[in-house]
Amino acid sequence: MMKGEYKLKIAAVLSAFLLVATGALILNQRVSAAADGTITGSVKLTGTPPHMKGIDMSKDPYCVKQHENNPPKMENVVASSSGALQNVVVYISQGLTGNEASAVSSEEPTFDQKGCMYTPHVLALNVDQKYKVITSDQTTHNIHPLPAPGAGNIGWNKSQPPGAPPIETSWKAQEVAISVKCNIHPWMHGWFAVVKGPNAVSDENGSYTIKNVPAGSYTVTAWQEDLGEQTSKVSVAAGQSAKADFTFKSK
Amino acid sequence: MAKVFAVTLIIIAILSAIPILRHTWWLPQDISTHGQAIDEQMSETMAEAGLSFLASQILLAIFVWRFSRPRPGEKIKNFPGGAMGLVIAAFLLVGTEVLALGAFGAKAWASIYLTPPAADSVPIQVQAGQFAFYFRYPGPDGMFGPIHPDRINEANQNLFGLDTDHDPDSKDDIVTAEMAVPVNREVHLLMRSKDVGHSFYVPELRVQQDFVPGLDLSIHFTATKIGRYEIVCTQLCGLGHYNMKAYLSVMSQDDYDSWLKKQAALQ
Amino acid sequence: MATTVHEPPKIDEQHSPGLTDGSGNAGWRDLGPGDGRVRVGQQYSPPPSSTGIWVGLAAISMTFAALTSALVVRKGGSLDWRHFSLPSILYLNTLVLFASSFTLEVARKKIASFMKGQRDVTANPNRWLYATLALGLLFVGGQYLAWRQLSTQGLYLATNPSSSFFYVLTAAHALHVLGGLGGLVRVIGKLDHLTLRRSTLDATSRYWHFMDVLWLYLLLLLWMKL
Amino acid sequence: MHDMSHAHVAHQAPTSFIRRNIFSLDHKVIGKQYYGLALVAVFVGMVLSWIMRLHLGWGNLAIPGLHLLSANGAPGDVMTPEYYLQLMTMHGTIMVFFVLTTAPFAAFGNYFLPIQVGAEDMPFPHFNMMSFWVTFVAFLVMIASFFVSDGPTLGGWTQYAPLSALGAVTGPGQGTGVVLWAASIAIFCVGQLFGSLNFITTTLDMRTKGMSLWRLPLSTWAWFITSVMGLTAFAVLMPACILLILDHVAGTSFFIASNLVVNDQLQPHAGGSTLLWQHLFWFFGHPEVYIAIVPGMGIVSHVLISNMRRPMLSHRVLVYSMAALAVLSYMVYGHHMFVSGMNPISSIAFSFPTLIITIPSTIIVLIWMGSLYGSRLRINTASLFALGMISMFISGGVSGFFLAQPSLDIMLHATYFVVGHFHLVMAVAAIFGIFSGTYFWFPKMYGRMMNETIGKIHFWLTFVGTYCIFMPFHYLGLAGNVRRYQAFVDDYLQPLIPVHKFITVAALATGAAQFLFLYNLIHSRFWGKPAPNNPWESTSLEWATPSSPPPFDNFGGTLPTVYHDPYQYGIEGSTGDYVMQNSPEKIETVREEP
Repeated sequence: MMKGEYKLKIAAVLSAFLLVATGALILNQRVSAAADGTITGSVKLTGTPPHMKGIDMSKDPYCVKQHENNPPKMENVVASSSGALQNVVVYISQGLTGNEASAVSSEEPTFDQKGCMYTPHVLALNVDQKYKVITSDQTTHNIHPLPAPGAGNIGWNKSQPPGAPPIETSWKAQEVAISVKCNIHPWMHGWFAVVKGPNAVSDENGSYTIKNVPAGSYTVTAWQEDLGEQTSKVSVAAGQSAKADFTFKSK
Repeated sequence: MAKVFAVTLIIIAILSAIPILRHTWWLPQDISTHGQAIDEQMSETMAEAGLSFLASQILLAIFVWRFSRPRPGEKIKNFPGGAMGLVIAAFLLVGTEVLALGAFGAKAWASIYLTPPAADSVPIQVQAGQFAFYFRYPGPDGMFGPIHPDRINEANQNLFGLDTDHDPDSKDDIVTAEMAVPVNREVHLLMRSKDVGHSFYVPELRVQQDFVPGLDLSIHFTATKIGRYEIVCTQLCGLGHYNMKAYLSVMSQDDYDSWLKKQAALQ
Repeated sequence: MATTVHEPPKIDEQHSPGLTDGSGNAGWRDLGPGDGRVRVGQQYSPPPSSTGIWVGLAAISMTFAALTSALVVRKGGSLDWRHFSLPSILYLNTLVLFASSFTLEVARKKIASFMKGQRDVTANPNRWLYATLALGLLFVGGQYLAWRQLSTQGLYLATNPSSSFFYVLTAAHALHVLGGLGGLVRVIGKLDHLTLRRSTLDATSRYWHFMDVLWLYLLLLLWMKL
Repeated sequence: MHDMSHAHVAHQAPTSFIRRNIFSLDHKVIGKQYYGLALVAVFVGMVLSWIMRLHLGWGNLAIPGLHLLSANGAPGDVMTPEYYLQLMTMHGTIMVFFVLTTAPFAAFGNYFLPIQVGAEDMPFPHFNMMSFWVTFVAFLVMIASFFVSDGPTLGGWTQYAPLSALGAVTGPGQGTGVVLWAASIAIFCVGQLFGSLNFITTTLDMRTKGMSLWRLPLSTWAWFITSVMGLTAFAVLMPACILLILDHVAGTSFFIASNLVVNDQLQPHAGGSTLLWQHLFWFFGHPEVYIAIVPGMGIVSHVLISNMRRPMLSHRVLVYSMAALAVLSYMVYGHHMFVSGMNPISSIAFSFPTLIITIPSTIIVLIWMGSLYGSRLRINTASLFALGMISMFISGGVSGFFLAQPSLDIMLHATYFVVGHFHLVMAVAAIFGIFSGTYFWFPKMYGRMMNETIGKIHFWLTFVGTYCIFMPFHYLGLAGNVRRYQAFVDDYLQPLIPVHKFITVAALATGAAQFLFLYNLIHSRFWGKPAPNNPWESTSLEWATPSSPPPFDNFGGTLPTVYHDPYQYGIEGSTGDYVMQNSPEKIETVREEP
């Protein structure tokens, strides 16, 4: 008699466990299934691209040497002859639900100081996403991000001599975009775009791909440091890819 | 012990003097018209200071040597002439010495700072900021466009805050990161600071002048030797102070003109 | 940091006259049975407090001189200097401060005769000291009202160099006045316990009167420059 | 400054440990406390200079463990430019204020000035105690700035505005760091004002029977003159610091000009005067140089006389010369600003008094040397350091000829020539004065002799080492080596790096030698051989106290009576070749020729 009861208990526990496990599995399925959509597209510049001044780095001979055969130019507007616009941040500005918006990308991008320029020129990040500032130069740089006051981010100003370890940090609040400069090399200038949810930056062909977008309909915003913002509405079906192209007019 | 002190002191004095006499480390070559006055003043002063240095150190050594072991029964004796003698000596020797130095020095100083720039001097504006010098040439119209501090922006390289759309004078202004000057022509350098105190120092040019925020100063000089020299900042201005520099290129008139054309094209 | 501790010294009149006039250990000045020739000189040096207070006042004057020159330079070099008329209450405060000096002098007279042992002085000199104290506080309060007046005109510390200097100078002076009030409180306390020394009273009153002079100077300066 | 009647308090010997050793009113204890503070400060400052020197000699060399000092300042033990400047600023500030001002002036002055004038104590012991503890707080505030997020200020000990006034936008440490710096210095000024007040009053009013002004020892004269300088100089620096703080926290514009653009941001301030700070600072700054060196002169004269066994050639001329230095020091400060945009005419106007100030300095040196002549010099550690100080003062003095001339200042301003000059003439000379005073007075202060052998070794290493460090500075300056650079990226500075390596090695060695001194100090304090009352057979009153160290009231109940001028050496006295100031015996005195 006692024995039978015992068996029953075990069965109950086992089944309960199974139930929970499968449930978890199913849920898990749902989550991954939900965020496999993508938004792709290309960013174009119409009109004659603005003239980008050359940069005279003569104050630091090291920097000059790094650019002996590719004279440095400003990177405020980088457009190909065909009008493909680079360094445009594309992100979902409306339509994300709470926990989708608060999801933080796990990858840790690097922001490199190379040839006394910033690569990439624009770095898109999630709020609280870790990123590394490294230097490939043999001259000392100071990294000086200047978030807008009141936006919730605190600015900092640290030097990175050759051989110094990477600076690993993150931003507390959404801000498009935080300007970053080097005072020792005043021409060095870049951006941190701190956004919520999936995002992308257009490449040299002007194309971008936002991955891991959950199904739903969104407002997507494209931001360019000089030309401002463009938005468009897209709806993404689960696992499908939606398209959103942007066109900026040259001033 | 006293003997050791005396000997050490004399050795130190002589060793200190040698690099000076041999000019092991000395002022760099002079490429300016006004520099000679400074260099002569420097040698004058070095001679007088050096002599007083050696004389007094060696005298100190000798006295220590001699009077640390008084002969038995030797009484205290006073320095011949006593205190008054020394005071008078100090007034006569040092007094005349420093007054002479002061007078000549003042003359050299005046010849640099109290003379107006020549009418045909080349106007160049230099702006110091953390941590670089930038230079501005007025262009063909010979006029500097007005500066709008609110428009100053390194991000889009509007370093002087010019408004080329509305200020006609600004249109042809040439902004450069390197300073070129024609050889043997007087340059009238208009100095302004963008943020904090800086200084404009070219050892070869015998020029050093601080930038004072809120105060527009100007200096003038003539470079006499073609070449490339360094302009460095000597007023502590922040973490990049050590690397705040620019190059001064002294060129022949022709090279200078073509250089200006090249720079104008890059604007 | 150890030090040897000894019996408190037996002060013998032959060697230390200092304590006779109740002003602490004052020394001789230039009076010596020196080698052969006796130097002529003042019998005793004054109590240190009377020298000390002058030294202190010199330092205070130096501080305000520095602020003055700062004001002059700052005004000379700037185009942004905005003139404004002084809060009228300042003139009232001036009278209050002078009144306090007057009451303090009365107090000194009374205390002097009181110390001389003329016990027939019935009136407790304290009340005059309290009057001084009250007037002093009144003055500081008045200064505070003056600041309020300015701020209602929209003139704050950082509004304009002229207002900056007004606040800095008046605040510095007010602080020194508060110091003087502290001194008065001490004097009153000592008088109550009959441990008051003339020198203390004199030093305090010198300081207090100096505050008047200083204030008059500041008023003139501000009136001319602002 | 309102209550001046604490004197009586000092004469009851306190019984509790706290009152005796910590919050003591005894000028002797306060003097020792000042000395301890200076000792801590000087070793902090020295370590800072080592780190700087290492960095200057070997560029981006990782200094193991440096990141422990500051994670931001030295990531991966590699020093950042801002951290170098921060260390430099703190080195300058700590050395000038907390060593060169406290040790020779406040420490020895507090201990020996009242004894030398024959007083039981200072007239205002409470102010005296406050003076130390206020200074101590100032030191803590200064050190605290090491521990704020972006470290101490990097603006240099001169804190030129507007770099110092604009706030954090101009770089790390320029926010909280500067505020702490200015606060600390303002507090320090208060402390020194209290001290000067006491010194002046003691000298004027507390002199004992027969102690006329001309019977004061030269050390007392030096401290007196210094305290007069301090009273005026610190009273000017304090308001300046307060205005600086207001520019930071209250948004005023005393020192900040209009239309300044930092990091592409137009600053809200308007109309301030950059030169105003420089004028206020240097009006304090130049007297401060003499505040640092004049006590050294007094101490060295005092030590030297007792070891030369003869009075100075002229007591009075020496006093007049020191006074002349004090007066002139207020007229010359502009020579720090020759190329800072001041009117060129005033540069010339400032140049002449600057040159003229060399005359009293020369007279002082000549009197020292003239007195050496025909003396019976005793060589011991104290006198060796005194002689060393004379040598240093000469070496540093002659370079003043150059810097006094605006036309040469064009070349030498802000170069290592200046650094060499003021280190020799002010820093090292003053430090040698401190050493000399320590070896001379330690027996009286602690009742034990210091170890002469270690002392002499310490002297030789320090003397030679110091010249190895600071002479090359002048050469670097002539070659145009700019000061306050954390690295030498300029082509014309590259060849000079070997010289910097040499200096660094010398600095480390000389610094290491100072631990001999520290050892000697501590060892002798506890195990040194007991000191007699008057080990150096000296004449002044500190050696007339009934014991070493002197009793609580200095003279054991009865104040001494003074019968002689301070330095009666080289005469036939009952005690030998000297007669104490307080000994009544009649002698053929060595007196000034009128």
